Amino acid sequence: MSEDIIYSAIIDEHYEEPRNFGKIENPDENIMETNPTCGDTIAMYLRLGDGKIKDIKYVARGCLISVASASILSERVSGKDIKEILKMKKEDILSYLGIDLGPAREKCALLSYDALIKMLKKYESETNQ
Amino acid sequence: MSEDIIYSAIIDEHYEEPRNFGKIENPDENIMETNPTCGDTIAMYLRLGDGKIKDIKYVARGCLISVASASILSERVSGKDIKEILKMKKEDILSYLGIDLGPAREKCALLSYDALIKMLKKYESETNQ
Amino acid sequence: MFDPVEIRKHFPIYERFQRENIVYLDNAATTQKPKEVIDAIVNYYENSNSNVHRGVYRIGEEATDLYNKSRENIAGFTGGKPEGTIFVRNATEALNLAANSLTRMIGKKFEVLVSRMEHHSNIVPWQIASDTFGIRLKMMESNIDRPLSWGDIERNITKDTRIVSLTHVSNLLGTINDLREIGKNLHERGIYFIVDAAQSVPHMPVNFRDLNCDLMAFSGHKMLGPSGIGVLQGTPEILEDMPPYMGGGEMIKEVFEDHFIAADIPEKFEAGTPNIEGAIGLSAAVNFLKNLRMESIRQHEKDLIAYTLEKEDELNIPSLISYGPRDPEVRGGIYSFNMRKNVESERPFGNEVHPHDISHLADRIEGVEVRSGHHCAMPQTVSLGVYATARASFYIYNTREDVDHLFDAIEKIGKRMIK
Amino acid sequence: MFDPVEIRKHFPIYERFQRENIVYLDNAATTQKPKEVIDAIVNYYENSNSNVHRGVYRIGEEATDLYNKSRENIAGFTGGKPEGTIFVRNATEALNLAANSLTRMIGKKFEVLVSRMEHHSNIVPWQIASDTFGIRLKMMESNIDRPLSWGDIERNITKDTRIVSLTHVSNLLGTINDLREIGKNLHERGIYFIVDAAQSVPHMPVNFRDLNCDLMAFSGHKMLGPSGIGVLQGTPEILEDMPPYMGGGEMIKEVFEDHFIAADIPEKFEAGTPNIEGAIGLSAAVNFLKNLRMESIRQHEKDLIAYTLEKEDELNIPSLISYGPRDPEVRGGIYSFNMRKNVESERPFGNEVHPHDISHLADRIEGVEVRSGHHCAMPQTVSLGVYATARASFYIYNTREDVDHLFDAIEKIGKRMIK
Ligand SMILES: Cc1ncc(COP(=O)(O)O)c(C=O)c1O
Ligand SMILES: Cc1ncc(COP(=O)(O)O)c(C=O)c1O
Repeated sequence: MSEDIIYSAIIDEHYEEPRNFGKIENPDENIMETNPTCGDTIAMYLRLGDGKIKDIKYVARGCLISVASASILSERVSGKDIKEILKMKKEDILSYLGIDLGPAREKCALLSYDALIKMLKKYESETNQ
Repeated sequence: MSEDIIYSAIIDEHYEEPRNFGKIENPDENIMETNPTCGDTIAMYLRLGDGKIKDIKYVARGCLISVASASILSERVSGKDIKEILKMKKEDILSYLGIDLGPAREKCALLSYDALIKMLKKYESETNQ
Repeated sequence: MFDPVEIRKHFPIYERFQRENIVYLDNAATTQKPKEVIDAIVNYYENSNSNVHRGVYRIGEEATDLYNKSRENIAGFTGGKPEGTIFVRNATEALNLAANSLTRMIGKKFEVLVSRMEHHSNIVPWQIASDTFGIRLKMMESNIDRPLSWGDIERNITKDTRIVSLTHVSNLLGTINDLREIGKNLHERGIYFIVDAAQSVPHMPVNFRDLNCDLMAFSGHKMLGPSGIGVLQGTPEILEDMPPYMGGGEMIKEVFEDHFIAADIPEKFEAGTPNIEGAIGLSAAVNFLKNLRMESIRQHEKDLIAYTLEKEDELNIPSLISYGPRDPEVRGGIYSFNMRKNVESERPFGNEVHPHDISHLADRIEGVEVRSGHHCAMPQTVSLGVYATARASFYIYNTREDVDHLFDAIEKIGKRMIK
Repeated sequence: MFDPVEIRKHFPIYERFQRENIVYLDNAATTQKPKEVIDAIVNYYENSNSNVHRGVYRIGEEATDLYNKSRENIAGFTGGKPEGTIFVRNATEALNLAANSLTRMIGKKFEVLVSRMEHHSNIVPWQIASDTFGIRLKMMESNIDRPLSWGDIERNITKDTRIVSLTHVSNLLGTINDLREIGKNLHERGIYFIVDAAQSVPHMPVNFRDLNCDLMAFSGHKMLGPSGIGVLQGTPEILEDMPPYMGGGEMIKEVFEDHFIAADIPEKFEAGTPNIEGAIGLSAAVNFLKNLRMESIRQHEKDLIAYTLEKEDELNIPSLISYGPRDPEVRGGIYSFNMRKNVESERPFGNEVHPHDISHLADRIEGVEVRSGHHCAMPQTVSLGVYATARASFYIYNTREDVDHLFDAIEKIGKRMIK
């Protein structure tokens, strides 16, 4: 098995230079999520409006997979409709990453996705009242 | 396998007509022993003197093996030296019965033996003081 | 077509049974293992053996995957949720976990109600909780020839009753209790309902949700699976509220010097390395049972117990006395009996053939393997007026011929012991 | 001659390992099973499977006999008595039983002392006992590069200390604690001493009596045996005084409506149908280990850890940092490590390679199977200043070549992740 199949070059690139890394001051939503098995942690921040994600930033501390998937996710969802994002499935996130993950690593890849969905659901239930 | 090998004729006979069955009024030692797995119970009575078993009686309620072995035991030890009896091993008792018992039935066969030994030990420690 | 003789071909131990003419009738104690179960375990040892939960290397992931899929499969088999399906050692541990953790959850004195037909596993854990936490255990009478009804329960609950814990099928009498209505009524009154399903899940279709219970216990080894594995099934709601039973690895999120944060269910209740091959073996057993269909298994056992009761009537052996409901509709494949003289015996020590002798002789005379003793149900045994009984219990590989052998043995023992 | 390559021939999973070039180095989590163990289990299923203790028919007696002989064999292996050798699920259950039952036996508030190098299994049960019964848990600091000494303990016991519970070998650092002197001193002071021997019994000669402890816990699956079986070994004296932990079948003499009379030890602590094949499998594992001689196993692992530490020194990989004592005399075959840049990283999220990536990449690059995480020793892991480590751990079938593969993997991961 060669190294290149293992983790794709895309993942490597996102790990080395994660996009949208950082904080948003006075965000509309923010959250802190942890994967207890490995201690991976992500703090995520959203600016929202017109039913869309206007800005997304995060500070992640974790493994290759969790950092890179946060970076990829942030690129994908930036500017998108909240309703559309809520329709996305876990499988979509995993296929973006383009590698076959075992069950133990899936948790790493889905940490940022779980954080995002929790915030959006909270926002939806707040604004719909 | 024929029935006759199973339980010997001797055992059958002792079961049908147990020897020394009954009570001793004002015994020197007496005891009540139970095998919790099957509820077999034996009450045993001794008259002792000159370092010997002068009389032994018992009331047993139990299975073929436990009743017959009480009967056989009572015959064997009657009139014998206490010290000698205390030297007897479990194996001796089992071989008197003349059948090959599994571990579960051994307990049945040794119920009366255990009762006897307990009484004799108690008696020895009392009289040696 | 349900064919016990075909089924036997899946059980390697039947080679020995055939060679030695053994008729195995102790299935309420434990069942035999089909090669499908043995193979699943051996295959795990030979290919994927490793610890679960934390391995991110390949065989670690395979083991974790096998373990999780086993849980899903077993959960679905009895209509529960995977996160509500906790692996324990056996039904006994399941009931101990329930008694200890529920008592601590409720956190004050209360009354728990059980019936006289319970197995010790559904009595002693409550006695221990009573000694430790001061709760009150109440044992209600139960009829020996008919199932428990809601009326029986209703008469016995008080304003202090917070938990009712009942067996689904009596392991001594074979009585099948219809728990649905009981569960519904308890639910309406806000009383927790626990079901000991150790003798039902292996033998008939059982749906956790239909029973309207909060927690349900069963054992793998009584349903073709390995020993050392059992299940406590519960609603996620109650399990989330219950405090952990044992502490250690796997059941925590984080551990600090002075406190810990428990993991989510089901891991919260699974401290330490689990019985991984046990779970995998039990899942294979579940597949085997699903293939046969639980309806057909129940039908087959109903036929066997009906045949047993008919044959008993027909032979009319004077020394034979048996216990439990006579209606096969409410009776599992369990037949407890004793043998005694009809007239007062001449012998000074009673007129019963001791069940140990029945069991021993049945084995030596006819190769028929039946259990003897109080079958871990002393309160019920005592209520029959005896110290012990002999018990035959059926499963998928038993036939009417096996029942014939049982009665041959009984007749021969009668001739031998009751002269 | 101790020959790991010969030994591998007894392990069917090594066929797969050889085919896929897998180097299994996660033995502190669980070990592989030799065919002798698998055969013992299969043979039980195929010939003698039945419930224990009460069967007076032939296969019931065989099963009981196998179970009892397994207990004797395992008891003798660690120098304990059969009646002081209780079968449980794993070391975790053994420590939960000890914590719960001893606390109830003592019956009043007291202090229990553990060290920072304990596994969660020797921390959380005491936290639960503390929540439930109000006892106080004290965790003493422990050095990360040397064993615990009597001086360490002496400084930390108070007049309220009634129990000290310590690991024999740290599963994170490999530290081997010399417990004999500690045990002797605690004994003199009348303080109960519990030993977590999960990482020692599989790897070196351990004699229960030599340790001067009251109770000792270990797991079958870490010593070539099945999962789902473990042992609590104790002196008959203390076990006789301890109240039962779980209630149910097998552990009673008699059950009445309102109380029960417990069986004698060891049955008193074994509620319900035990893991029979687990006990039989563990006994076969013990025979396998006895054949190899525990002195030779320890010698082999000492050689492997010495070679590992030498090789680490020699290669001097700048990103590699490892933990634990450097003296192989006081170090088991356990090697925990991390990888990090030497200078502050440019990357915003820290300069460590996450241990999950180490474990994942080691598998994919070199087929080397190492675990990552806090290894159920969070207090100790946190004291190292990290969230997690990667850990390699050796056993009888590992070789110096396996260690070479480990370092090949580390070097390649370094090249890949630390540019
Ligand atoms: C030192 C130590 N104690 C206890 C345990 C718990 O073992 P088990 O998970 O088999 O209960 C382990 C295993 O991880 C260990 O390494
Ligand atoms: C009704 C009932 N409940 C509980 C049990 C206990 O099962 P186990 O020994 O597997 O814990 C049994 C088995 O004997 C049983 O028949």
